[in-house]
Amino acid sequence: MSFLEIKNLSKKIGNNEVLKNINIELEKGGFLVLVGPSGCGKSTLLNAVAGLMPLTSGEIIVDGQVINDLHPSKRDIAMVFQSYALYPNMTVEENIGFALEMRGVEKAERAEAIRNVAKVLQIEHLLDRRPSQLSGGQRQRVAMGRALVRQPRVFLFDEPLSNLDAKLRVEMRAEIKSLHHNTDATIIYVTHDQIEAMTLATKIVVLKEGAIQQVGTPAEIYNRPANLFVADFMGSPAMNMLKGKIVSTSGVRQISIFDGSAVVAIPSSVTTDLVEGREVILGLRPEGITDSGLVDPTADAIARIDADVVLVEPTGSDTFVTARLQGTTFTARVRADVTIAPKERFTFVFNLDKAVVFDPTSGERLL
Amino acid sequence: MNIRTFTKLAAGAAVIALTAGTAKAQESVEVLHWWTAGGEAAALNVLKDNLQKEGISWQDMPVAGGSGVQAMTALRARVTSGDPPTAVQMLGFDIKDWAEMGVLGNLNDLAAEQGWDKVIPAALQEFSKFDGDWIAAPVNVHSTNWLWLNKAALDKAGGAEPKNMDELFALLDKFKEQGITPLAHGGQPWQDGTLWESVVLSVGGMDFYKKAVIEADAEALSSDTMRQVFDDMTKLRGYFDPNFSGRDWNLSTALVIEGNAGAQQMGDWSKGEWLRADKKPGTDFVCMRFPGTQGSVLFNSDQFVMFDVGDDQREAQLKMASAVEDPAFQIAFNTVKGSVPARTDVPDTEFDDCGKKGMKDLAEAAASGNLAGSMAHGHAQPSAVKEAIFDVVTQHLNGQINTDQALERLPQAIASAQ
Amino acid sequence: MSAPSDTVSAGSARTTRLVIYTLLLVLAAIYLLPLYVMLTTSFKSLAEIRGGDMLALPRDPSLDSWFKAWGEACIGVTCEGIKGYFWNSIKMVVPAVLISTVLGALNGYVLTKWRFPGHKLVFGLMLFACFIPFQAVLIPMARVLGIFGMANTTSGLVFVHVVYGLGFTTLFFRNYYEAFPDELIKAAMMDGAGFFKIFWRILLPSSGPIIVVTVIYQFTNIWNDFLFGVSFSSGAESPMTVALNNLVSSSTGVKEYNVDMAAAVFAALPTLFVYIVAGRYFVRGLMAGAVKG
Amino acid sequence: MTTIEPVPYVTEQRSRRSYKDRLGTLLPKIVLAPSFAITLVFVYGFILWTVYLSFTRSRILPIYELVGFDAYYNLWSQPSWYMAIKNLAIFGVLYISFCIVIGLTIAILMDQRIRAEGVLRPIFLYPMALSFVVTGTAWKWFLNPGLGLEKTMHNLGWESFKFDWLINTDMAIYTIVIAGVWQASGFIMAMFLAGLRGIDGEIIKAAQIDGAPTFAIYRRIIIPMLRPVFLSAIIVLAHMAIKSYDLVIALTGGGPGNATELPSTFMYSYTFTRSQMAVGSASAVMMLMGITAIIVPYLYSELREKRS
Repeated sequence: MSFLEIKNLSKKIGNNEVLKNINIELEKGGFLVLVGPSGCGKSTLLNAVAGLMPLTSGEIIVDGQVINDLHPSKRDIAMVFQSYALYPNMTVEENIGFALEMRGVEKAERAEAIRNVAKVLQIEHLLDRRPSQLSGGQRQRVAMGRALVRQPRVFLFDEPLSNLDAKLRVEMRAEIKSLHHNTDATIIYVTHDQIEAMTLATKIVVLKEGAIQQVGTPAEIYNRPANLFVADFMGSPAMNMLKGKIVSTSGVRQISIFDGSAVVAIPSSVTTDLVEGREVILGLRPEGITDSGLVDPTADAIARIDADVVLVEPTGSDTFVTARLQGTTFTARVRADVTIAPKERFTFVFNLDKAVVFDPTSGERLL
Repeated sequence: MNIRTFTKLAAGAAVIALTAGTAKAQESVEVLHWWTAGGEAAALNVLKDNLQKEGISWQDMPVAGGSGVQAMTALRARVTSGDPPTAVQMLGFDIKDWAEMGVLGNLNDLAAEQGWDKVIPAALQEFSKFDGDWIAAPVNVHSTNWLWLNKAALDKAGGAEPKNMDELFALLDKFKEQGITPLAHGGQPWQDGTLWESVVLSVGGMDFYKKAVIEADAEALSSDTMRQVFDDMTKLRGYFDPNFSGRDWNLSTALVIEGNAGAQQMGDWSKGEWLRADKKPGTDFVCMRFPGTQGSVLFNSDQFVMFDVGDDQREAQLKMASAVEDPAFQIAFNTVKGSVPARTDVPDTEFDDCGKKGMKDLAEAAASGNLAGSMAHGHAQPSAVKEAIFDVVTQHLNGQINTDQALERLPQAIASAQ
Repeated sequence: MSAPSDTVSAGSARTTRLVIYTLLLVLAAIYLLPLYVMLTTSFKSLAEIRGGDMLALPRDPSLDSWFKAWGEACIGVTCEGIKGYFWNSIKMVVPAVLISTVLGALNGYVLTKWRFPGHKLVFGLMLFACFIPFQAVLIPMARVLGIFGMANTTSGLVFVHVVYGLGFTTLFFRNYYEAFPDELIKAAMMDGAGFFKIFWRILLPSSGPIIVVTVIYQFTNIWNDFLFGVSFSSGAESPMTVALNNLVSSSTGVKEYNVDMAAAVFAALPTLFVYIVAGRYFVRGLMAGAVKG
Repeated sequence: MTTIEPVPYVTEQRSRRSYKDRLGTLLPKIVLAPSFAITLVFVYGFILWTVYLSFTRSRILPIYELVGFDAYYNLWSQPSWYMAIKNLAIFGVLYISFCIVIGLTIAILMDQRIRAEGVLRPIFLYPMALSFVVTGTAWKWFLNPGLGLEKTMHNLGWESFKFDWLINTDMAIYTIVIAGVWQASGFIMAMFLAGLRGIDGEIIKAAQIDGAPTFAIYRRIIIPMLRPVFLSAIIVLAHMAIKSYDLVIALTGGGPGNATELPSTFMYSYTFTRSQMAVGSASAVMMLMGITAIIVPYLYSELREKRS
């Protein structure tokens, strides 16, 4: 049985159903990331687990115990807030020790626990400062320290890195990952940043308008998105969505794209029988469209298509190219040293092994 | 603020709040009054000292301002809360109003024992008794139709006391020529009203006063006589100094005392201020009936109205009432205050010339039927009507309405207030 | 906000500064005039007041009228100055300010951080209380005080001031706490702090600016109140303003302007002190939420 | 940030929940209850009481026998009530506009990185600290033509100077305005100053880069951004204008004549000195209706706005 279980959870605010029949399971030591656009209900779900918001129906079970009716402080769950929510009037030491103090832990014991946590987070030299005297990254560490010191059954993180600058964010991300690794803590983590989701999670839940779109490992979510929404949301730049139509060329069914300018093989991810004339959407991530020098030699199905270059965006390691063909634009990822300039005609290689196919009306991926 | 000190302060504050205001002596009287001007307060001190000799402590509750305006508010609050003061200084119709509310004490036993019925004039008893019961102890009888003149200025102007309105205007003109303010007046509604009632009495005589003011006869109120009254008021306005507006009466008196003004129309309490300035009647100042009103007296009587207090305070209350009617006190008080005793059996030997004249005038007026209550001091009409008259008089005197409008409005205002 | 600095030439900038300072100084002088008149008059002799110029400095400054106002001036039949009434006011103001501030803080806390259906209505109703004309409540209040046995006592007066101060204190704290992050409350709740612990340990220590504003506001209003003072207290227990009114009217034939003014300055000292010392925090506190914008 | 309202204790009633938890749920309401109850009784209860009295014939003390609209007929037949309303209109409009203009002007001047701000600010603020019971004597003296400003100017040699508004029935209401503005404009200045300090400096910088002169920056950008402060200031001033009482009593006592009567002084005098408590109550009801008409729409929009 799972360590953390959310069963048929629903939440209504007024007539508005903000969470619709949520079911999630997480093993002990798992790292669950809730991801989705703002307003999708991910923070609400986190607050519900924390006990900061009453449920309309459903159950939350931790380690076999139903915790629905427990006060937040009695759930043995710690939370790191987006704004860190450090008590401005207390020193770092007092901030970290506050929860222990509220539980009536002896002063000496408290000091010991605080010191241990501070050591782990390398904030020992900051213990006497107040939050206003700390940098963003330091505050973040203190907020984590406040959660860690309690040694809770479950950690909740509410977009903890969103207030940090890009470099620090990457650093802290790595730190959270190693912390998870070292402590084997069970974590639920909310973010709208899909890179965080990909790097940190053992399990990702994608939410949209209060409903779960897909649950899976980062690889599953990335490579086999359940629908157009997930496919579009995860990954940056976003997956290319090309309108296509099933055609039959000498008895072999293929997909014609770019208004018939190109015809490619049906990806191997699809096993359904696709009848001729059916409209589909072919999804292919930018790394599936490359220059000819970057073609995966193991690929089974590739297609070479010429298109007009519109925009070139070097990132240093690679170059993203936006190109247009028959009024449809797509993004490709080519080697950094390829010479390519706007307005040129360039030959792109489409790796159809990485492609997925969606039904345009339901948006579901075709299996 | 530090949290700990905050707690301590809050706790301390709560203690202060709980312990404050519980001190109250056993034998004591609490007296609400507005005699805060120098001469008045000095007179009241006589009563305070007398009571203290009997072991009764005096809790003073002075509420100054506007002839008792604030005092009446405070009184309402006290009576409504069920904790009235022992005695309250009050005038005329206010006493009746309060008596009707059934909140006053009863002094019948004391009055019978001391024979108040015989020694207190009937005109006063009208207010001191309600439904035949004694409810108040009259302190004095004031009269309002007086004119106070600076002797030096008067001598300079010929020395003749004016006998009627025309002579008054002539005298005021002479004062003007001397370069002093002819008529010192304080522009407050009750002072305007005091002046007006004297003019009514002077122009129309006692019968007209009774008809117009006491009976509020609509015809009399808009008659030609009344027109004359308002015209004369306008004329008098021309003799004021520019700073009269809102000035307290005693400050106007001071102007006359110092010779900066020639005359003041004011009640006899004005004398207290002269005496405190060590001025002598006849040599430094002249007290005379307002021109044209000799023989008539408009009176008002300060009374200590006794409220219905608990038995524990009852004895002290009776002692106070008794002390008020003590002839020795009546003399001591009234010689300082400028009024005449409320008892008719008090000899006038201790009084100065003005006091003697006041006592004589009062006795004569009472005998001839020329004694009437002062409107401006609540002895002619209830306060609602009184204030309505003030409204018209004061707006007219300040030029907000003309005589025609005043004559039109006066009966209307009185009717709507009745 | 930093004021836009003029980017024009140095000479014209200097002229602008000159105009600004001149304007401010002239305005300041006008504002100070009444206080100046009160102060200078209190140091003058009566003769000098009568003969001299209202705006002139005292020729021969003397503290006599100050001593007289404090300890000798006559109010009614007693001539002990205003010192007793000064303490009456203190005894009334301190508890009234503290109680109303504490209640206002708690109300603001509940109305922003522990919301319940209808909290806006409750707040709206409490806020409207700020606008009721106090003359209208004198009589029923007197009755209620009488029933509670608090008529004519300092505690009664404290009660009245707390009742009619609540709307303001609640408004101040409510607006301030509205901007206080909810996440801090959530964090404290998860840390195991209860209702009062959160208030005491988290909110209150951060409420400095608004406490200053509230205390200043309540202190000045209650100290300066005349209407309740004259209606619900009496004689020797009256607050300062009532005594001052009596003193000013307790004139003998000659109005002792200098004593009146000295007494008025005494009555003004505590509030002046509070404003001058805490004025800076007042604007800061207004910024922090008492005023929106 | 998400705008989730914290609802700390689970609200559904379940039998499992302990007594302590239930107490915890109720605690905030218990804390608020006394204040709310006090408000209901001492504000709304008393308002109802006043309304009731206005339908009686109460004179010196309350009489609880209903007689209908007599007091209202009486009230609206009093010339001085019309005077009071007219005066309130004059006073209110001038008082509010002058306070705002002067307060805003001083606030803008004070916001020019003034060196002596710490000294100047209390000077503008202090009038708010003083009641007119305290400053009334000085004001009366100052405005009195024979003693105050007029005399001083004459002494200084300006013989033709005339300042007799205090005793002039047409002008007396303006002296009330002067003193009222003197008292309240500093407070309004503080509100505007707080508002100015709260404006994001980058917006100003942007405007400067766009080449706007200082005056235009204030007129086009800063002052429009102070809109909420204007609204608060108007509400604060409007209610102070309606409640103004000490001011009039200290300066003119409603006179000369009834030239400075305001509804608040009218109500006080009818209730307490003229023993026409019913009429006084009727005027109080009128005042309350006036205040309600101003405040309630404001409160409504204020509290509505926050939801979105």
